[in-house]
Amino acid sequence: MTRSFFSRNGTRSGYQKQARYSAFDLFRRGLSGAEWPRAWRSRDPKSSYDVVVIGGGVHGLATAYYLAKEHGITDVAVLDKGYIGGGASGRNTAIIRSNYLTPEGVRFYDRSVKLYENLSAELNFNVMFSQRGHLTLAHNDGAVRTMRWRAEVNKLEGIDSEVIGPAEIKNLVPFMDTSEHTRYPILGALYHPPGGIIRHDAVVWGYARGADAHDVHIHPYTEVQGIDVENGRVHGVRTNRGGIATSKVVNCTAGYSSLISGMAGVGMPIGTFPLQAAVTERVKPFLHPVVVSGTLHVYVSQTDRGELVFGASVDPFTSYSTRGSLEFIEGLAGHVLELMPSLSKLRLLRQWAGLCDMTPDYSPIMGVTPVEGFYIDVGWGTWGFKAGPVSGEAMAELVATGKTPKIIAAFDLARFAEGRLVGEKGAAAVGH
Amino acid sequence: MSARRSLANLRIADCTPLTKVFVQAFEKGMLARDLGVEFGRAVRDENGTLRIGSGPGEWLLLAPPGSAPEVVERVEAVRAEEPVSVVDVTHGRALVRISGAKTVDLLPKVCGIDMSDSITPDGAAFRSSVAKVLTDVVRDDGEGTRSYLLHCERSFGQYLFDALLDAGEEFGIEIEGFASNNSRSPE
Amino acid sequence: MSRGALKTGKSMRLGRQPGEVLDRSRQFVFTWNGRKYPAFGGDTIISALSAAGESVFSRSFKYHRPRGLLTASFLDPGCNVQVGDEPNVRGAHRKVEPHMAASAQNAWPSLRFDVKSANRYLERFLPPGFYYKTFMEPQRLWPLYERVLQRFAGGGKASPDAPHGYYDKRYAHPDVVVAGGGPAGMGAAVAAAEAGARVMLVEEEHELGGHLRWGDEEDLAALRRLGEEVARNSTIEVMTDSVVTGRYDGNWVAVSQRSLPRVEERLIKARTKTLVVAPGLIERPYVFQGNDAPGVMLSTAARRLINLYAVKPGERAVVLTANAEGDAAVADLERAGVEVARVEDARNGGDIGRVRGGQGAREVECGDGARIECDLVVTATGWTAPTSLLNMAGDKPFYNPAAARFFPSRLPEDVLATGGIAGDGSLDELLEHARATGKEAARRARGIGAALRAGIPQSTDGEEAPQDSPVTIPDLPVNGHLELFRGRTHGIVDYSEDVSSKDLVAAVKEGYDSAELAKRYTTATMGPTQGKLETVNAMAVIAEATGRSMEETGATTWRPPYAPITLGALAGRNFEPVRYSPMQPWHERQGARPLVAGAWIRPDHYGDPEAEVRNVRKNVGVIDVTPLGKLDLRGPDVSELLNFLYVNKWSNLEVGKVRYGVMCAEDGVILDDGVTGRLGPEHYLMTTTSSGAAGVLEWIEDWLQTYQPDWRVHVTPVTGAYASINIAGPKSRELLARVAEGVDLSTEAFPYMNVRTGTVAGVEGCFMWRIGFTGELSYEIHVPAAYGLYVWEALMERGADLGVRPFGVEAQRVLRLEKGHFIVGQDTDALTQGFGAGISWAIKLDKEDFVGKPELVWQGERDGYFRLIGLQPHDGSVAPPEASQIVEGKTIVGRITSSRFSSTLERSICLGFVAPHLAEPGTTVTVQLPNGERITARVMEHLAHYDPEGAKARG
Amino acid sequence: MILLPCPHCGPRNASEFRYAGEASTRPDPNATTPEEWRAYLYIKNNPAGWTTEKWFHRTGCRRYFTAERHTVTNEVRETRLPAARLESNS
Repeated sequence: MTRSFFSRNGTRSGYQKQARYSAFDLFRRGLSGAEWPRAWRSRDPKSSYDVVVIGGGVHGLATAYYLAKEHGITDVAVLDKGYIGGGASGRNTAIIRSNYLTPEGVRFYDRSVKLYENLSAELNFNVMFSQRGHLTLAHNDGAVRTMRWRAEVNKLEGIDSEVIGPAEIKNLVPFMDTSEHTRYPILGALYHPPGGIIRHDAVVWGYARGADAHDVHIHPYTEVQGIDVENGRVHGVRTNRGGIATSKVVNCTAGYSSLISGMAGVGMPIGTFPLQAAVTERVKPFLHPVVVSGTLHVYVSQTDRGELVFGASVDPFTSYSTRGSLEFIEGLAGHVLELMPSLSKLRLLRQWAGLCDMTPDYSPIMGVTPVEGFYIDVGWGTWGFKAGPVSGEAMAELVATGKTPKIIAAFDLARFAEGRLVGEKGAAAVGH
Repeated sequence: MSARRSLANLRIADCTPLTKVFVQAFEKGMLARDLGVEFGRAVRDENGTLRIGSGPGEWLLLAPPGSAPEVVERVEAVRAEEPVSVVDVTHGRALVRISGAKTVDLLPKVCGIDMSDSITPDGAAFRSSVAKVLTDVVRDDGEGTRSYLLHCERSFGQYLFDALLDAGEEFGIEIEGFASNNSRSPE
Repeated sequence: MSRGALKTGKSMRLGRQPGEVLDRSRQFVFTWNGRKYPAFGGDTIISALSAAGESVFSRSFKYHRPRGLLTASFLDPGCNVQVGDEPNVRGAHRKVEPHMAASAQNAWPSLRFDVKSANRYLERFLPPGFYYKTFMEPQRLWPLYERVLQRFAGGGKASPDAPHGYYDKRYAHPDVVVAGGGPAGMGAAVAAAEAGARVMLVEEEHELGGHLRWGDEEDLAALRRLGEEVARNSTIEVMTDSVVTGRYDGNWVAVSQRSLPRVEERLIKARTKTLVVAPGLIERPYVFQGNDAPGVMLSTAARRLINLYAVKPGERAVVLTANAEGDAAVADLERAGVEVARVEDARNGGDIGRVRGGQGAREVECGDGARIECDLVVTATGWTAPTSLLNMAGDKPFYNPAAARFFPSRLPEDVLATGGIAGDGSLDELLEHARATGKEAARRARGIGAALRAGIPQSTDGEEAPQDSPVTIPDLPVNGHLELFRGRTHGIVDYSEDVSSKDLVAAVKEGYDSAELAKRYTTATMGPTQGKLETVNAMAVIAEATGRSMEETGATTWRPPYAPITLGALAGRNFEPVRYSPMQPWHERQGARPLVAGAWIRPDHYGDPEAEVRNVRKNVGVIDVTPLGKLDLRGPDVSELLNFLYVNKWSNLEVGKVRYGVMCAEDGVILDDGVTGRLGPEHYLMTTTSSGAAGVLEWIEDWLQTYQPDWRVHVTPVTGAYASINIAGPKSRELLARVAEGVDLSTEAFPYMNVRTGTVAGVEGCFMWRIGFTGELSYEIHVPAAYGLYVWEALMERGADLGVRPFGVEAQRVLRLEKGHFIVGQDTDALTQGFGAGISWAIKLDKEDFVGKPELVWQGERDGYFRLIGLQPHDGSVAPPEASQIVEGKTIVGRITSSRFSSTLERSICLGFVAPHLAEPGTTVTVQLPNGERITARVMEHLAHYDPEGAKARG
Repeated sequence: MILLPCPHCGPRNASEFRYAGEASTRPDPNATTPEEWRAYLYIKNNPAGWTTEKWFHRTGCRRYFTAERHTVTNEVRETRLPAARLESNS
């Protein structure tokens, strides 16, 4: 069922009739000069909500959207200390894929890909999901083995993934140096055709608009400064815009998740690391698939506008700084030129950093905590954006029903104390 | 003094055959007092051995080729109270000397340490990354010519030598043959 | 079409100008879109084209409108051109060279006629973010829409054949870096140098001087004086056509240096003690309808054209001026013979309504409605302070409405600002400020330098931290300036992104009402100039649309780099260390196929790995195992250390014996394995895996330095000190006996798992270990490295009649698999704890303490873990590829970790990792092959497929 | 790139060092519960502010030391040797 919230036009209280986006509407308004209405409303926070979601990125907004749309819980506030989508959601390199190593990982991210495939129609907002294929290069036989491992698990889970050789790689990416005598010869790659890139801001805005249509309140520039917990239960949050009473708080933050959890007294197996990214100037499209090299710590894709978007592994030490570093772009450029030596005259235009909450097993932490009413959807490392829709869907179900959905059961917080780590680490040097 | 010595502003020589002995003891123990050189400095002793304070509680002794047994013996003869280990690493390390005025232009291409006289004067020793290889560097000027000894794990030696040649190309680097006395060690 | 002929149009070249940068003695031709054009030495691509009467240099990103010259500088958004295989060359900055082949970007089929310019008639239907509102359905058509959108991607073309030139990097440790070589930068540099500092003076343009260069006689005279002062100071390193691209944590300053003789571009990484930011000011465009038509340019652009390049910018001009620069432009234009049809003085209410003209300005509608025909419109409406480097230093510049620009607010100790970015004033006032700033920068640099040196053991103690008091830096006056951002019509705000003020207003109304959201939604400031031309106007329009003030709207974060820098310069020489064993020349002579194993280059095989395996089983083979990690351990507490590091017991190892050990991390996961031998009472040699060597060394040092500092152990890494050779096969004893001296090799005297020291092929001090990874009788010898090649060749020569052959890593993989030895990281993974790897015999939980003990205790109690087992496919001709999954129906219950066809056993053999219920010997498991086919395999009793009792190795 | 003041070598580029994590205390392996041990393995303070951590000077003196660093500004206010090391190596 697509176009969900429009087909239920007016059936829910508080539903806002929104202007529908379409080519026809663009034409009509173009002719008449009529203005477009606000995509989501601006309002003052109420003194209480049924559910408070902390974090106005893709995870928080999707959680609120599915709470309202799938479970009819519309008395929801989404709080963000800055503008919406200004954290990790707006700083990632927007790669979508589901070719993970563990069956639980594959199933989870595959659900996300499926939701993404339908998201433009669902939200009536073009998120520009471009399934141009995703290549993970292997430069040694250990890496080839891991790629095959991923491919085999993927296939058993019904995911399109295959190990391909240098000739096929060259075919997909003519700029790639696939000759044998390079410092890091390319021995093969995991090719994952459904993977691709997306317009990350559009996903945030689409969910915000969708949530607003169901009367969810979105409060940017509203910083949570404390969480009230008594007798092991959540009672409310304190913000720079006043206190909000609530019995359910969902921590959907990235970068600050252990600080927010700390406000509720919940310790986290998380270290926060900057993840840096950069773009080049525009050049005419020449690179179709997303290219990732774990050995060289680099991933690269080309946007429809023509910029190359680069990322790497997280910084080597924890930090809450989002300032870019020179050593990152130096290493990055060196490695990009190892792969595509003809790009040395291309110029780097801009660099930035986002914050990643790394967990010991490179898997998220989702579900309940020892504090009743305090839910977490955190520890997303460098994979958070890919998981936005499925996380929102699953967290909404958990908050609404009180039962942990099977699809996220493996990612519970208790696994660390119980020694049940998720095996995703085997595949990850760079896991984008 | 080799008659073939070039007058180029930048020269490189493979000095791997020199004896290299690695010593560990307490940083401020008896042996340290006997060796008489602190971390970060290098001095030449009466036997022609270059004593390098290569790390806290670590020393590297460079001596003419084939003299490892004597060098080891001399250190072991010191009756230190603390545990001392003396390991002949002659075979385990590569050693390169670069000399000439242009070394100050070459080294900053491969090493992040300040090569100015106030930070690394003649006789300074430090360990850092050179062309991304862990390297002991000793400034060991001779007769008014700037000169550096670079000492790294043997298996990286060829790579380091090539990297230095590449970096020195624009300054007209010349390769010198190894002469056992070009380490300035007295005969 | 006169492709071959020199372009002969109306020449706009003026006579010699006093400040011109042209070398008129050097005249040559280059090509533009395939046609030949004349140029003088010193011309930029665009100045030469302008001199030849061209005025359109590119097409805009979205609407494909013709674009001409706007700033005549590096920033000029309409002047990015393709030069050969180099895209996005700044045509108004790059000097033209003989035979250069330049062409226009983003225009098809030609610059003059571009079919995509039809887009501009669709403008009203393509509001900002229009693509978010359409193409949603059906989803399957999106790839098609996307391909259409991609056609509009801007920029030049990358070429897969472009060569990678000599790009380079270097470190620098100056006292003071001055970013900007205008008068203020020059003054600051001179003052700093005179105060004893080593200075780097970095200027983006090809010459020092900033705005003095295109000024009047007085300016030029001042410039000459400043130039002489700079030249007099040998401690100033002047870099032109260079730019400070970033200031990072710790005053780590990146400088991109161009126009070098032997290097394409060089990145300088300067750890400067102080940074003086003196970038001057950037003239701001004015927003009105038609403000992007060719022929509309900034006053600085007109002045640069005339005074630097001797090019007449047009024939008939209208000038909108709000400041002295505009007034000077009027004078310059008149002097250059341009008819100034009208001067609109904004200070007296003058304004421009709109400019009409398709391929170029034709007519201006002035503020009072008067229409004036002209081909040149010059605006001088104010300045943008390029505070980028200050932002990067953590400053949040504040907006001063009286001056209509941003100023620094609070700078860190190690960053100073001077010149236009700090205030206005006469040249003398500016220089006074600059000199005081330079002197203060030098003073602070001394203090910072002394503090840094204090911690460095090598440094000379000479210089003390200075006690002198801070230099008083006079305040610069701030001139009032009108807040002129947008006129009464809408126009282009971001030239490179084709974003208009109307677009920004529409975005705000749709709810994208913070500066960041509006920018992200419209992509304003995201283009090649990164906001240096556009930011302030964009803020002003957003402020206007939201009803907020400029201060409330705030400045956005300018991110590095300040100016684009090539990937080549960032990469530099790309140091990637590689390691070779002493036997590498021999391997290369024998045509060994190289295998890249971490930093090591090793022989994978010498042509026929299967034959290499057979020869080890039948005769004797030798393999170069130099990359094995080797640590020399000495001291009275080594056995205590080993007991702690390994899961097994070490206290009872006798001198002359070796033992295999496994290390687990604190989480019980297998970390590394290897053999360690006791060479003397307090002397051990530890071997590690080659990939684990560096990590294990650091791990041991961690325990020794921070956890058990009382243990008296000295560790010396000796991996490269020994060439390591494994001699394996039934004839290995015979071979070794021919070269070894002073060692009784009989089994009784030198049994399995023992070590002896002796002479091999005349080389003293070799260690011989009787161990083996292959399962055959074998000896691992460690030879002082310089003799490695000699000993290897001796073995080959002396063993020729025994059938000795080298074998490579591939044969070793097969041999060890036959023997059932696991490889850490291949047969185990990041979660495999000790018991799962089948080494329960080694784990001694009764030891008082060892790394990872609690986890192993709990794993032993739990007993539900996956296990490593030996496997043989029922069909021995099928070797399932490694990583094939073991399945029950659709459920994964294990995987193949190692698999090969064994020519020894003439069947396929595997190691696998399976769920506990499948680990029982004799169990049949199902393996799914990558092609989807399923086969069955039998779980074996032992990991070893070959000689499980170990009789051969012990024999 | 930040400068880390190595207590032995003086200030050096951070790229010469390996970050070895927050300073932690190893529980008695014979008297620990799974929860305590795994808290030692996995739980981090991860503050946005001053933190005490361990670094290894990999391409320098090859010594471990303790540093106090501000995780927002990356400012380092103190580095010191592990206390026990100082005593035993005097």
